[in-house]
Amino acid sequence: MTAHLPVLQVVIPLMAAAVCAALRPARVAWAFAVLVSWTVFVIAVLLLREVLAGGTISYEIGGWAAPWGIEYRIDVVNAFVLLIVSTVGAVVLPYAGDSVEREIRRDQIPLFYTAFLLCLTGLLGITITGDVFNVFVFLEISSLSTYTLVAMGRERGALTAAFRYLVMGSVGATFIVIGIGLLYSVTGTLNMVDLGLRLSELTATRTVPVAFAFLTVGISLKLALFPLHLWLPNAYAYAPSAATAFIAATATKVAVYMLLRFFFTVFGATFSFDTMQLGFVLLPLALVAIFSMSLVAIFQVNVKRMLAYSSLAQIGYITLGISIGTVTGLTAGILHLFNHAMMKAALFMALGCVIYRVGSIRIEAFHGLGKRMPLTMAAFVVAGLSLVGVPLTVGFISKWYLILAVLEQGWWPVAALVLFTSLMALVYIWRVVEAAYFHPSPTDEVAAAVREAPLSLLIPTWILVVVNVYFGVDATLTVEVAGRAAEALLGVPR
Amino acid sequence: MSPVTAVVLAIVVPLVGAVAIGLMGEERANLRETATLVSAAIVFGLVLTLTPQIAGGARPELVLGEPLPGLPIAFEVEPLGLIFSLVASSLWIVTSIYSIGYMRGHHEENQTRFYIFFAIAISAVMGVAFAGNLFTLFVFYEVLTLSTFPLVTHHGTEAAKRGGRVYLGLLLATSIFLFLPAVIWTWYVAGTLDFVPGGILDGVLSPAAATILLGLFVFGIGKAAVMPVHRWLPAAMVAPTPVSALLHAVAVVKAGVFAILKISVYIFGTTFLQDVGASQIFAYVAGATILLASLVAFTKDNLKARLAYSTIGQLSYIVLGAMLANSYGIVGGAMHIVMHAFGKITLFFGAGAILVAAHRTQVSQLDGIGRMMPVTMAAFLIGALSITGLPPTGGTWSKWYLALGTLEAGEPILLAVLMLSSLLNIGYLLVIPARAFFAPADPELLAHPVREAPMPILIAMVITASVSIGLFFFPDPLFDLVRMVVES
Amino acid sequence: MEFLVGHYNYWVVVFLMMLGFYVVISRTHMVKVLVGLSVFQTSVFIFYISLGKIRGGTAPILIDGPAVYSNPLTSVLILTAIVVSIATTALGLALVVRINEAYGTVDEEEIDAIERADEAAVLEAR
Amino acid sequence: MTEFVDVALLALLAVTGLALLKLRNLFAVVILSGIYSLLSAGLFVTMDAPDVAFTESAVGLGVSTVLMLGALALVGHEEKKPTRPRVLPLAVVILTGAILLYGMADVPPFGDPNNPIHQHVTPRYLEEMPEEIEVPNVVSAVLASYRSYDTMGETTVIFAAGVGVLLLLAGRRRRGQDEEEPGE
Repeated sequence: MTAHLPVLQVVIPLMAAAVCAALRPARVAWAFAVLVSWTVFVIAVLLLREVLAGGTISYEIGGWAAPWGIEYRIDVVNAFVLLIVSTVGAVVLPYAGDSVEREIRRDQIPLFYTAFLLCLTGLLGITITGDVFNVFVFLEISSLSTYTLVAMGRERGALTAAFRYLVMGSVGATFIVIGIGLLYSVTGTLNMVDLGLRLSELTATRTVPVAFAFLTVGISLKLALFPLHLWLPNAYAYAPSAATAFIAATATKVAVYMLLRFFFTVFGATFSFDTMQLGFVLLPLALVAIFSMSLVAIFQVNVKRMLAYSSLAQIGYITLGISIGTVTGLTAGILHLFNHAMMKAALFMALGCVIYRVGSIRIEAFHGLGKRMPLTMAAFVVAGLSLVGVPLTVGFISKWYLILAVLEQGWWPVAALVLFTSLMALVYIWRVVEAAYFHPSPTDEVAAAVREAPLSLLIPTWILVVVNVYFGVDATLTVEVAGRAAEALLGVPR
Repeated sequence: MSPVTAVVLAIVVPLVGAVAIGLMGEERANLRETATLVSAAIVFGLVLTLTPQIAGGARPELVLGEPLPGLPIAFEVEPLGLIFSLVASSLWIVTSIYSIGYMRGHHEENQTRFYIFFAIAISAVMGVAFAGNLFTLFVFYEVLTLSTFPLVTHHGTEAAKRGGRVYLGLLLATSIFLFLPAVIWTWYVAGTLDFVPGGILDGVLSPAAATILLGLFVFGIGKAAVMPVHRWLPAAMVAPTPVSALLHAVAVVKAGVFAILKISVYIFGTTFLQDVGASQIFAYVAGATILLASLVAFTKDNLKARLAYSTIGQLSYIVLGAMLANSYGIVGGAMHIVMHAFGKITLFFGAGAILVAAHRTQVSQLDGIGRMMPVTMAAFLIGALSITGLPPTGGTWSKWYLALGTLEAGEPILLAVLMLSSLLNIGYLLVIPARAFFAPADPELLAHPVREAPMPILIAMVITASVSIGLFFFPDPLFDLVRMVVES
Repeated sequence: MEFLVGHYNYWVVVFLMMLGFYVVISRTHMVKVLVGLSVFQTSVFIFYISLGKIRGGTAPILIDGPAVYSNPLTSVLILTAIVVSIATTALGLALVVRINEAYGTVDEEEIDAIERADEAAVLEAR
Repeated sequence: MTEFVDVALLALLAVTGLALLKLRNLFAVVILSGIYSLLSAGLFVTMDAPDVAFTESAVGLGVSTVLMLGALALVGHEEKKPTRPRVLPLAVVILTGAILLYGMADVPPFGDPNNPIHQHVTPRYLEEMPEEIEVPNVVSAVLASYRSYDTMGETTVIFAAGVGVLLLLAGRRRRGQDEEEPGE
């Protein structure tokens, strides 16, 4: 059984999605989805443990040997990303129960969870596979289900947001397919490790750099890397609360993972950074993203969209770490994958609590919530502080490593920018705090009826808040895993 | 009890106290206040048990956890930290007594929240005082900022919001933008952040780089309120008076100057600072702050605002002592932490007493009030004397050593600054009790005579004023402790 | 010449791809955008199948006797990709139908205008 | 002969594509996209990919066209003259195309049996297929064996799209009947 864990990681949610579509009533479908998400989480934990103890796992699907068949290949990097995705899934799905009932029509709920599980399946599939074409297939599973999830938002803006996401996402996927095709044309293989081997033996060809460019642009579209980010803010802002929390914490993370996998395993660090000068392309984009998106976030009146712009800035931090190309830089980037997933999921879940009770997430809707929904707002504040990067939260750990990596290069102005944008994060989080704690609640009856969110929403939210603090106080585990992942990618012997 | 246990308990007991306070709540106010006082007494007792051992040369160490590999949350008690923790824990008791009188006398809302965050702030102060490395100090420094924020904005009014915005914005901005990079830079060049007597930076930094790094620390530790990063302090005056007392005498500002002292002694090392001359320029910045703050204080009619600017000036005395980087300077600076704490808290208690009893906030309204509130004004006088540095109060000693420090450093200009500043102090501080006792009372006051503030407030003031006097006659235990810092 | 002829398929394929891509990013009618997407993707399929062709080869259906078979793997991949493409189109069209109901138009510019007006109205109400 | 058909079909595709870009009557556009699929299916046949040709004509010409026509019937079929300037899209496309052409230049020449893709991985399919699986059609065999996992994924993509369409369009039918809001 344990030998088949890699394939079960993906097949269980896949099969479960089909079953889920048939379950009635809504509560049963939900309970089933929760159960699945927990199973998936346990498998991810087991896989990470196995990888940490015993090294890379290779699993040949259907027993067909790579590179002829499809191989699942799990090293520290994707084991960690699997854990991130499944952790978020395992926390958001229990949360979804009540939140979704408020936001989705009852008869649609089983199918909503089906789409949710398919999204989970797709993300896990992208992460775990060692075959580039298989990446594309699972990318489309996750993408199509994500478009659906976004479109389920209550306002009509959700529909256009989903459509634009669909168009941009499909363009991105097509770019990826072109890139894969170009690589295939010069190597004859689709297996990542095999590709890496054959590409390193290949003499100079113009096809490989172009394939590199197409894959980078295609994945960057999925990643919403500036300036390819235009689809993201509305998609996050209009999607149902539970969907936003899940997608924001996982989808872009998996895209980052794809980027890492292609840069380091397929093309190799030398090619990516020395031949293609990746650092010089990514660094300015990352810096512009960090600064401009933080700035835009400050001026949003819709708090969900504000956090979406904040996510774009955070993606900038992650890319910044990657663009440095050193062990410390990569460690910082990978660490922030986890840390940002935890803080953003917590923040969006807190917003979901507000939507549940107040029905709006415009900044005015927060007036007086510090008193009316103290636990929700406390969760928002702690996760917000984590986003700012205050000590004893995970955000601080990320920032520490990022600055350390930047200083190793002697890039003082970049360090200053990172710190300055932390303060910008403080400003936009602060606006919400001020609205919640310093503005009296409106006096009408509707506002008077606002109470604390139910425990079914609060408990999952607070679990993530505690994770934010726990791994902020003791980051040895996450730093160790991120460090090993960085070393694995760079091929540094340990 | 082993010293290590005492250290842990000193940090944990306030937190337990905070929980207890929360459980009692508004309905059981007496029990709640008992919980506050009991926690405060226990913490003070714990720190007292540490005193003889530290004086005897013990340096209890303890590692709590390791957030980042190689960067533990670690504690190590040494004389400087012990002094700070003694000041903070003893004044917590006094401030608690005072708060009971003030908060009830003033019918404040949300008193439970007030006591909870007060206790958390004290816990953070203990963490700062006992920090065994710069990282730990930084972490608790930030916790202190965040935990005092709800205290500053206690009233929740528009003014409180504005003040809170400046308070949090400036303190977090300086700490994230300057202090944190300084910490990371130190870690990067030295490979450690431990507090080591003699410093860890000797030989790894060029003079120019050392000057820049020191600058990052001096301005990054915004709590020390060196100009131009002092704006948060007057802004925080919107808080209830006990909070002002806590901020200006005990916790926040002292955490700032304490950190600067600690960094000069244990990160840079005084020898290194002298060798490279990195600190001279900041000694002048501190000198400038002393004079400017005093001049601004003159212009303030609002009593609390005047005290706030006085604090800014007094803090720079301590920064100046640290930047002189000789033994007199360090001794003077360290002693001034204590002297200023007791002097200034007395003054704030006085300001609060006047507010509670007479509902007056402006200096110009106080003519003749001393005859109606003699205890308050007598205490105020003693506090003012100590701040000015006149006998028979403890402030005399610290100013004396600071003056010696400037001479040893060969900085006659800075000596002149100290002298001039003392004159200014007389002009804007001592004049208040003088007029309160001797000037003709204003007619409105005669029409509505006032009485002394509630008893807890008076008790608190008398205690702190007495300590100020006591420190003049018995400075030796303190002096011995401080000397260990410079001799190590 | 050899080079030009040997790559004729690829040159045209690039043109076709870019044609589809251009429709996607320049047109505002949502159905037309989806048509462009499908042209873009179909052109990529042609690229793959061109890669798999061997001159003088036959379809990879095994027969007795010696034969040169064209590459079966590209066909396998593209069969999958075609299905993915139609799935995307179907979902996109479903969205278009709903958008038409919600906004009364499927023109991106008109929808932008409506959304801006909505936003302005909300800000006005504050 | 095949070469001629190949060249001709590609040229026709280009013409169809241009017409499709220019036309603003969307019924015509959809029909043209069907023709585009048909032409590419023809091309697939000449390039020894009958399975793909079959699927493309069924899906691209059949299903896709029907779906698009159905959607057009609901949303209207006249494209407005866009007011948005098209300089940026054109620049993006030209840049992308130029890069792609640059890369295509080093793609191994068309039809050469010595190309890497014919040397690596696929030979095994062709050689060992008869022993491993007894299906003469190598494409179906690979689909069902070596890369069966992709095929399962492909089915799942269809399922995901189906779920999406169902959620979107089922919601539409009901909403017309009653305006009940969720969670009340």
